[in-house]
Amino acid sequence: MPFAVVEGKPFTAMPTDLYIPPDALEVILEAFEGPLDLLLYLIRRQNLDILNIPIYDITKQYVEYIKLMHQLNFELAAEYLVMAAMLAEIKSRMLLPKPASEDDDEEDPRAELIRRLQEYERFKQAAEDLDGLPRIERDFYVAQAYLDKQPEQVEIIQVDIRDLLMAFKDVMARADLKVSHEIEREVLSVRDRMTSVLDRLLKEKTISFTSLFTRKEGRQGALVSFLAVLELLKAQTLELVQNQPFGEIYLQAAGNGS
Amino acid sequence: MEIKELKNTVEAALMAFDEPLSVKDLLQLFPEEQVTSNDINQAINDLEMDYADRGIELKCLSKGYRIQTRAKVQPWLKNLTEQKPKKLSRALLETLALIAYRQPITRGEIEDIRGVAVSSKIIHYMMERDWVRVLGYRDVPGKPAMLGTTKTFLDDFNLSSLQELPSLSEIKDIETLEQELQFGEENPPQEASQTMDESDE
Amino acid sequence: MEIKELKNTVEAALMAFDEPLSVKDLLQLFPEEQVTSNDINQAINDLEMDYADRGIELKCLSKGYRIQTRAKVQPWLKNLTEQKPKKLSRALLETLALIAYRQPITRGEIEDIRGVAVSSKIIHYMMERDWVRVLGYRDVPGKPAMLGTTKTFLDDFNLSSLQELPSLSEIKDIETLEQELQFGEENPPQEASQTMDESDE
Repeated sequence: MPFAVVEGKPFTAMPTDLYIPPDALEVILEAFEGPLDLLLYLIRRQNLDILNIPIYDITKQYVEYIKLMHQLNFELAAEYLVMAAMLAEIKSRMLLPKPASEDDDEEDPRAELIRRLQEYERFKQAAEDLDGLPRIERDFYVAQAYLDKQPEQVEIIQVDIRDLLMAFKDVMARADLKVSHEIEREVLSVRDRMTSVLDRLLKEKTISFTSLFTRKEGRQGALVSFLAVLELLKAQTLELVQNQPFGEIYLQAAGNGS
Repeated sequence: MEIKELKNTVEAALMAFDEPLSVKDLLQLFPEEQVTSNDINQAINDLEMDYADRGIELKCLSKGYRIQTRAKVQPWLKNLTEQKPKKLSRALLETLALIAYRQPITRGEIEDIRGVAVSSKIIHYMMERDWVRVLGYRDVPGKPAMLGTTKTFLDDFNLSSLQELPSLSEIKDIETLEQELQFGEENPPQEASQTMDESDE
Repeated sequence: MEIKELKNTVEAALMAFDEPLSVKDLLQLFPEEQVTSNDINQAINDLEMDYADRGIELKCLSKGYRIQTRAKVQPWLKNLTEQKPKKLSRALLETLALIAYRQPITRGEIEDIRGVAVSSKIIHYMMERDWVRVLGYRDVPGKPAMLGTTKTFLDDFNLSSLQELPSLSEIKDIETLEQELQFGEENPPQEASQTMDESDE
């Protein structure tokens, strides 16, 4: 049966070059929260009793939907295919003749599916109920009065340096940046120096390049300072200026100059 | 301390601190005065009455009392905020519901019930809002984290306890269904044979 | 709109938002009603009178009106601030950690790594505590501020220099240690059941 007639020509299959705006795909994707949700939709749409689903019809509809998604070159989550396989399995088990003697012990092949559907459905409902509760900022705000406190008052805060480290580890693990997995002491000392250079710039506006290096710190210190300047330049936070060729090099905060 | 002064101080305290304050917290306001829990409760009652026809109300939450704006003024207040409060996605709400009703629950268990993978983004967002926390780790391979809700979750959803959550719908006729369809039991045949054995003795 | 309703809405708005609100801001509450600046001023006057002998007051600042606690209740409120050490939120700790380990860093970079917006409240809090400061501005569109830690940060976290920040390679040990400690002392699963019990009340 043609599903569309364009200029008198019947179409029985979805054209492969059919343009679907990316937004539409997202709508389809977001419409269902997974295979259980889709299945539940198919059941509810036809007012079927969840406890007595016609597995043959539902499987057919489900597979049709999956096929359509496939034809739309829509990348389906593996879970949808797993469900299709499960439905096919149930269907085939129901087609098998029941051994007469073990009738009592024979489990309805649909039982597990029905249990999962019901379990999912109640949490789907619970999610809606939860959304219906008055929620902060959506339905109400906390009434506050500005605490007009004296400046000398200091709150006691329990801070553990390990908390900070753990927080950093967590956030970096999430960011999943390869480079970040090893922060060596050297790098930190460069960071430290970057901060102190910027700090000096805040106070002095311009500082001479050579003043960054002191004999006391030795080669190591010089290297750290140099790397710090390079990093800051790369981050576009610094500008190097010279009053004359081969003259003294000065550092200044980016954008502060002419 | 005069009753009116006490009431005013309690009101100022409730508005000054971010967190809800319990009667015990409020008693700490007055370490040197002869103030009892009864006095505090009286002050709270009076405030509740004061706010009866106002745009604010006093709400009792899990951690204590909080003054908040009433839902009826929200349509006007909304005009002042540029950014709309984020709509929670269905995926997030379903995950949150599972954590709220089934805590402690692991991510794997959530995925089993929902039938799809739980995105890390969702878990992260709920932790960021301090609605969900790790309660511990299950002692099975992989040591999966067990998730549960926080008091902030209760506060933000205007609940005083988990009991106030809307009740879960019943699983329909699960008992009769089980009998009819004979599912649910893990090993019905074994059990059956065991009974037989016993009667043999 | 009735005058009393208007006053209640203005009051709720002043209490709901962090920032002071000007008469112009407050007029935006009522885009569809026939409300004039005069009406707003009238409401503000009425509120000022209501608060005359209360623990809160309406203060007119450069940016607008703000409801704040009165100096006279401060001695009592102080009793509570001192009792309640604030625990740092996860969002704050993560932001602070990124600033400490990755300084100089812009807010945008923090948001990129964390995947969520950094609230102004957090930055503001860290600046107020003098843990974080602006080191300069990056010369790219928008001139974002580069954040770094301060000496106070080092002091408060008991560090003599940034080099003393634990390196990431030390984490493994801490993690195992942490788990042992946590499980020995705090028993998180018990805590979970406690939360549930409490909510039973």
